[in-house]
Amino acid sequence: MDKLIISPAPHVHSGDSVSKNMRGVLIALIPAYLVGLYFFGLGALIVSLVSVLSCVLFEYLIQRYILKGEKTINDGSAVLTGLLLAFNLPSNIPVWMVIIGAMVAIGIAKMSFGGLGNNPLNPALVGRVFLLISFPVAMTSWPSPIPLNPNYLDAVTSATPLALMKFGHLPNIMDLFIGNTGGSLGEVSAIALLIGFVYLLLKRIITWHIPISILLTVFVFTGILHFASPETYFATPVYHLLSGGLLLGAIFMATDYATSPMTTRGMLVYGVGIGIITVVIRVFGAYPEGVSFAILIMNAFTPLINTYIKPKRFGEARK
Amino acid sequence: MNLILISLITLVIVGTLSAVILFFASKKFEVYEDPRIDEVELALPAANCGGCGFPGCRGFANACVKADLLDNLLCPVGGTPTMEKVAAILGKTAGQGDATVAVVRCGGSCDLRPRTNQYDGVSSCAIAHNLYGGETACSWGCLGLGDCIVSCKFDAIYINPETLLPEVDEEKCTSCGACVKACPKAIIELRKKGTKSRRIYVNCVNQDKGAVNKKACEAACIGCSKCVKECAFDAITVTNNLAYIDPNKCTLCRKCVAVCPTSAIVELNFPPRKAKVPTKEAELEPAN
Amino acid sequence: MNNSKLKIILNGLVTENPTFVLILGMCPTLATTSSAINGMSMGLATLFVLVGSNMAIALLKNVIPDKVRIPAYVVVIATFVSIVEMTMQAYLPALYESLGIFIPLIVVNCIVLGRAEAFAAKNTVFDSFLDGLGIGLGFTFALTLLGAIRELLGTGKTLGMIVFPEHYGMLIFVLAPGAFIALGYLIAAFNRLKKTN
Amino acid sequence: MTYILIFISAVFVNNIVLSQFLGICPFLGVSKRIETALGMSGAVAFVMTIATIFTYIIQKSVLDPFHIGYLQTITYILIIAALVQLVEIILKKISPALYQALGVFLPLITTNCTILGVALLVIKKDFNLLESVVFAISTAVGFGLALILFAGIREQLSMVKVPKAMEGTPISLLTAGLLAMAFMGFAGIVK
Amino acid sequence: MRTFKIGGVHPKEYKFSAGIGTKISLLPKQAIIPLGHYLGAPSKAVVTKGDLVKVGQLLGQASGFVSANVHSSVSGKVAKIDDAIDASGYKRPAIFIDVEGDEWMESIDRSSTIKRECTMTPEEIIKKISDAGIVGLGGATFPTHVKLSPPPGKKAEVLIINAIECEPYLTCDHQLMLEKGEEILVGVSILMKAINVNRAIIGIENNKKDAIAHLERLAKTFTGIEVMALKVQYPQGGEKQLIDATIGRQVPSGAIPIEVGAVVQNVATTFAVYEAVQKNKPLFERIITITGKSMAQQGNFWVRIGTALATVVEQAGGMPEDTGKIVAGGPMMGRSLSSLDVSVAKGTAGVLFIPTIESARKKMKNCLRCAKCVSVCPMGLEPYLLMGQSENAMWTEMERNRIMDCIECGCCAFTCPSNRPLLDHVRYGKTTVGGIIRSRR
Amino acid sequence: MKKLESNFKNMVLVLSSITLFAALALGSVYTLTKDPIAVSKMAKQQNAIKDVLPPFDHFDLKAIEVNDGVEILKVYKAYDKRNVFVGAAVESSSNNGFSGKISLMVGFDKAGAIVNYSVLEQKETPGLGAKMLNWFKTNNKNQSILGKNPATANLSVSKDGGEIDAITAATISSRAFLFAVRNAYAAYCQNSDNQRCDSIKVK
Ligand SMILES: Cc1cc2nc3c(=O)[nH]c(=O)nc-3n(C[C@H](O)[C@H](O)[C@H](O)COP(=O)(O)O)c2cc1C
Ligand SMILES: Cc1cc2nc3c(=O)[nH]c(=O)nc-3n(C[C@H](O)[C@H](O)[C@H](O)COP(=O)(O)O)c2cc1C
Ligand SMILES: Cc1cc2nc3c(=O)[nH]c(=O)nc-3n(C[C@H](O)[C@H](O)[C@H](O)COP(=O)(O)O)c2cc1C
Ligand SMILES: Cc1cc2nc3c(=O)[nH]c(=O)nc-3n(C[C@H](O)[C@H](O)[C@H](O)CO)c2cc1C
Ligand code: SF4
Ligand code: SF4
Ligand code: SF4
Ligand code: SF4
Ligand code: FES
Repeated sequence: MDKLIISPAPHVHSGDSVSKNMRGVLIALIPAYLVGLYFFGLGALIVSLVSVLSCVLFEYLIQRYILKGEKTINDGSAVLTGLLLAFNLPSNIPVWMVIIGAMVAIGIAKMSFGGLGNNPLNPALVGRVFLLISFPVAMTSWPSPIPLNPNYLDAVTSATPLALMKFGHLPNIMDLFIGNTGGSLGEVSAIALLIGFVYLLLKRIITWHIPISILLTVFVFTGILHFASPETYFATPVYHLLSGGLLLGAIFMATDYATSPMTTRGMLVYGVGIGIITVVIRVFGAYPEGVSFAILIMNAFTPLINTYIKPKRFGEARK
Repeated sequence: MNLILISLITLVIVGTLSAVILFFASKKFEVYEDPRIDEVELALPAANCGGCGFPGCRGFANACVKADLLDNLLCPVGGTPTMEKVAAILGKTAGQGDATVAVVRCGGSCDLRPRTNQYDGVSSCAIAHNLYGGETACSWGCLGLGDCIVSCKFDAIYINPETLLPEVDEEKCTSCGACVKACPKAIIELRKKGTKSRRIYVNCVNQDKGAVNKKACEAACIGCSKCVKECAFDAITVTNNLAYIDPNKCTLCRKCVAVCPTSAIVELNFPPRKAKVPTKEAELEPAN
Repeated sequence: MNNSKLKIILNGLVTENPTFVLILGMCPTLATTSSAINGMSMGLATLFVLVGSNMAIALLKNVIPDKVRIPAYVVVIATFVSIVEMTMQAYLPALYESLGIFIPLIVVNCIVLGRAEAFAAKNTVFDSFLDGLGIGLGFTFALTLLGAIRELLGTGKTLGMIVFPEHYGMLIFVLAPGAFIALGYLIAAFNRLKKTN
Repeated sequence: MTYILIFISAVFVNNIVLSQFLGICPFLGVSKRIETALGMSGAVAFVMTIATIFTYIIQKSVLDPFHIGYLQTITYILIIAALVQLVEIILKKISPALYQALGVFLPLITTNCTILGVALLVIKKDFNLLESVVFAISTAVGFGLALILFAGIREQLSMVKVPKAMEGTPISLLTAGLLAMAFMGFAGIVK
Repeated sequence: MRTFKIGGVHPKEYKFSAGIGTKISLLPKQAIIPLGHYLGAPSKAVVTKGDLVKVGQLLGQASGFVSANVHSSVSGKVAKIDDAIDASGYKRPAIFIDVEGDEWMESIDRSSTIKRECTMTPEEIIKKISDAGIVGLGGATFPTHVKLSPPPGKKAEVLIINAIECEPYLTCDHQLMLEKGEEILVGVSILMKAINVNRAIIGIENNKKDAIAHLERLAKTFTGIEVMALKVQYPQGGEKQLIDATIGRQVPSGAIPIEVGAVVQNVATTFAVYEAVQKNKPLFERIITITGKSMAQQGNFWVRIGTALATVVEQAGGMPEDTGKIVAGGPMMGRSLSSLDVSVAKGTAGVLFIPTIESARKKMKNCLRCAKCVSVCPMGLEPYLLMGQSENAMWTEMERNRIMDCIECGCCAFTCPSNRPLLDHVRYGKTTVGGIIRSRR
Repeated sequence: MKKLESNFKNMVLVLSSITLFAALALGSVYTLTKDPIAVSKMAKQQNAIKDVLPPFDHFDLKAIEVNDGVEILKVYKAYDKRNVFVGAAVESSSNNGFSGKISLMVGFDKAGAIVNYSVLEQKETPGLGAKMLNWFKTNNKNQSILGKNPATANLSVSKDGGEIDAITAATISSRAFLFAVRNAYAAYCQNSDNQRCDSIKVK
């Protein structure tokens, strides 16, 4: 028998692990992925594969040859970042841009800070916004949804619901619900994303606080705008909720552990902040979509939220 | 020409006016401050760049005057020369009196002190000490988790991979005492450096009874008092089963070293003995 | 030239490179490096001010009472800056436009005042000249390099050479975020190089 | 409305640090702790407002009428330097508490490009006095916002291990870059 | 069903030894009875080497306000008074007794009849408890008589009996309730009298349905005693959590339960009180659980204090082959042992053998800031932050972040998906900050 | 040499003499550079005008100012040797660029067709809006405005029903640019000898 092991308590562990959580999120993304594959066909497949593979590869190379640290590639977070990055890209974007996005997400936003958990900003979104600013043309022309589309680069492009809304055309709500609309490859189907949300809640990977506070804020804010002046802001709150990357962002990206607040009260503040900034950018800004920026900006606020908003302490409530 | 005149007048007025106002304001609103702050500030580059982490050169000067040690303070613009000047102004140079150096008083290397269990907590002496006596049956000795190594800012202390015990690099050690504070077992002592850096000390801190600690560690001081009898200068005392050599009384005659049955007394930096059997410690030490 | 004089120059170029080591004067470094040529011009303008003010201050160091030395230095520096400003406006109007507000801001560039205090106030005129030259060259080198890199990544061409077609350029590098990111990695690389040497 | 637009523009859209590249040195230097960042922002706001008023008045009442605009740089910097010192001297006497909170940052401010930068910008932008004041205050708020956000991130980063080569300035610059990128989302809100 | 309001986890229960009747452990050859094996000042020996002692005879006299008497658990001759290695590997003074026969003090009532009436005054009861050397058997081993004497100006309103046993594996309290239900209820009524309250709540987690039913039935014959079933949630047994769960009041930071009018006692303590007051029997034996996944004969044993753990474990089939770690107490809060040559103390509730494959901790990763530790902390702390601050020696910040509130329940480290040793660092920080606070006074 | 002591007299003296020298130096440099600066400022303006005009002999240095209610446009009329009107350069601007003001010099021939334009001031994003410097001169798609006459061609972006293709992903800048061009044309019309102009509505 080996020597007895001595360690401080506790001597048991819940068995929860990083990779379990990451796997859970990946599973929750499956419905949305399938919808993306269906409506955007070959392009969606190529973009997502390239994104995931290059994220994993970059993490491996950086870990192995630059940081020379422990292998972290097995925890699944790079796969997740890759997939979420792909979800935020149009499916007709050239492969080399996807690779740059992955390099930025993993190399700049994550590994430069020391890897998983240390990054102050959401890697996938950093990758996406980097691409958006660098290649505005490619990043803002989306292919039309054509079931199992075999065309990749020369797909027919169409406007996204948000772009349409700016010009006063309202898309069909049902289409938004199932995802039969233009947009980034993982953001189109509201129902698929909501299924993922329910799964995440059931598995206790995330709590409701962040997504719900974002969605509620957007609903209320756009509601006020709409009813105050329906001619200028003709999109009803429901359109705002269902269109663009709002659901994807609120459910999967704003909830990223490393970059969201640590307390429930903090999460609510964070969610409200994201909601407000999203609407401001969508309605008044130059970009048609504001969720990515809003999440990144609130990511930057997260340390402050953590410093000033503390959990409810035991014994605080009553004397 | 006219233009030059106007500019001349404007500038001189602005310049002189601000100088005069400032002069009188500084007289009127004078507040006492440690004059050394001014002195230090003068020695600084006045770049007010904030690179030092303090708000401006004066903030940095203030911090220098207040600090006990200048070790953590560095002006990135002026570099070491500036810091030396600051140190000169403040008279803050280390170490007066007898030069001392850190010694690690534990000889329980892995072959002499068998392990009885395996520690699986955070790699920190302080935390392990908080939990229990340690991986061996000696609850006094070095835990080997290296809090002292982390605490040393001069890389002067390192774990010897063979003994798994810390060793001090005399050249680098500044005798700052950080490791002494860091060690939860109070194993490290700052001892007089001694002539030619020669030192004799008891390499153990175990206060258990001899019978008990002999089982735990072959190198332990068992409190047998043989050395006390051998010492002609009354330099050795035994309290709580542990011998201690008073560095001020010890004349470095080396007699005690030979009589110790467990080789718990160590001599450092002596020339090799002539005929007699070399002690274990002598092998460990590089011959001067 | 003897060794110690060379050392003064090298000091500014490498050991105490204002951008990579001292991390001073970040504003112009970031703001004016959207192209190599802009970066270099800014560097040269600063170089001129540095050399001028360093020499002037070395000359005047003994007649300036301690308590007014900072205002005095500032006036000297501001004079040189204004001279650069006017000269540029007269003979290089296009460049003057593109560097904009950052020319007058050389006055508050910490490097200039820092060198005046740390070096010129204690050394001979000639040494101060060399120091100004070294630091100025170090600054110019850093700015040119940063400008070249940003221009290359952002537009595919640098210093007039076309390296790759423009549509592969990452626009972000000629914008604000790219400046920070590029400089960050440049300093990291410099640190790493210095350590391995 | 103009004032609100000036405010939004200066704080978010054209943030002085993140998109105008002014005041980077204190942004990198005085952002290790949130508390210090708060003090610094306060001091900057105070000095920036006063300095802008003074330089504005000098510009309009002396430099412009006498056509000696070329003395702009030198007069401005003199005024700012003197002003900062004056504020420091007076503050130290009148309100030691405030001095403790803000005063220690004052010397740092003299060589901070934001003050001179804003003084020059308001002239360049042809603002009137009130607009200039609003602009100065908003710019300071923008500076404070960036500084405090950044300090928060740095406090958080100080507790984790970042790669050796990235420690210190590189990681700060990188963070600032990503922050600037996020702030680009506000582009176009105000023309 | 009620429970406490902040945080908490639910580890797998593994209560293998539940329902297994208690056995009486063999006497040891030599009993080693530590003089200070509870919270507070160690007692002073009143016997000397060579003395003959009987079971129940006083060995150590309490020395100070927070201190307790120590009695002999065996009869025989005092072999020596010397240092003995305790569970932490450090040496503590103890009395070594060579066991001869099993001769009890005559004053002890050894009959099994249940005595319900108690005519003593509160002061007499507390004196009796103090004489009997009773300390809290719930784990903290705080001298019970001190707890029963509220500081002036404070008045107890309710007695809460802690029958939670929320630690996985352990079943001794459960078994005690099944076997000694009535005695416990008598103990409760004695304690109620001692602190002059007319209401008592016995808090039991809902995974011990038989005990709940049993005590509920018996409680009908007593006045003012209520049995309350609580939702299963660790660390409900922590007294602050238990008070929150039962009466909905939260003890403020830094305060003791009496602040909200509650006094909490463990069931085993209550049983000891019964025996001391009604049977004149000092505290020298207790139930402990011997358990583990590969244990041959799980069980609950009545063990005399001072018996080496090895002796008890022998009777349960010996240490399993694949043992990697031995824990005294439960897996969440227990202490790991380097050998079984330690004697049972008043606070030892069980011995748990953990198989080698489950013994070593998993490799720690970066904190991924998942906030799970924050959400499970029953005290509303931020363990990830406290750990970071402990690593960086930020003691002032830690104090501001309420490190001293930590009850060391281990929920944080249990939950962390990155396997971070949160509690190790938090505990170290707590010790250091505690030292700083004390030195300030 | 020892440093001068910091007493009141010295301090004021030194500071004033340094400022004195500074003022002298600056004053002289200013006098030296005054004319070159003026010349280069003029040259910029005139070059812009020259660049955009059709072949001409001379033009009015003094502009005709046209106030359209929002801003003031400047019209520089050009003539041939015989002093016959050949066209005009109009300085016009729009505040609706992506990052603020865009100002242009647009040249028209005597029929009102655009000869050339040059951008005097813009702060648009490099790589996007900033492409306007050449975009509307290049004949790739329907993007060149050279030779087009605003009277007959609808000079607005195709998204708004016009016939000019906007700069890719910079519709806002393109709109502002074309707006300024149309305004310039309106100002031109008010001051040209070309009668057909008036029939066109602008804006
Ligand atoms: C230093 C100290 C003093 C205490 N004083 C009292 C007291 O005066 N009255 C009381 O009822 N309990 C007192 N306690 C007991 C605690 O409230 C608590 O019951 C004991 O620490 C065991 O709690 P635990 O097992 O939940 O940790 C004291 C505890 C400590 C550590
Ligand atoms: C995390 C934690 C868990 C605890 N669990 C229990 C428990 O399950 N049963 C119990 O009786 N005491 C438990 N305690 C001890 C109680 O807090 C408290 O000390 C005890 O109920 C007081 O009664 P006593 O003095 O009779 O032991 C626990 C303490 C802590 C800190
Ligand atoms: C960093 C950045 C810079 C931009 N610069 C410009 C610009 O210079 N001009 C412009 O019209 N739009 C600019 N845009 C705005 C968007 O590209 C906007 O969506 C576009 O003008 C309208 O879309 P469209 O031209 O594809 O119809 C910029 C956007 C971003 C994110
Ligand atoms: C609920 C959840 C959401 C996540 N969201 C993202 C995300 O939006 N972007 C991303 O790059 N990684 C995401 N990750 C993966 C991982 O946390 C991320 O790579 C870390 O931020 C890297 O430090 C997510 C992980 C979880 C558990
Ligand atoms: S910490 Fe100080 S005393 Fe200890 S070894 Fe290092 S330099 Fe010597
Ligand atoms: S000497 Fe002390 S601090 Fe150093 S490793 Fe040993 S126990 Fe730890
Ligand atoms: S051990 Fe302390 S910090 Fe951790 S969960 Fe329990 S009370 Fe909270
Ligand atoms: S549970 Fe672990 S990984 Fe999650 S926040 Fe806490 S320490 Fe970090
Ligand atoms: S260069 Fe701008 S603050 Fe230093």
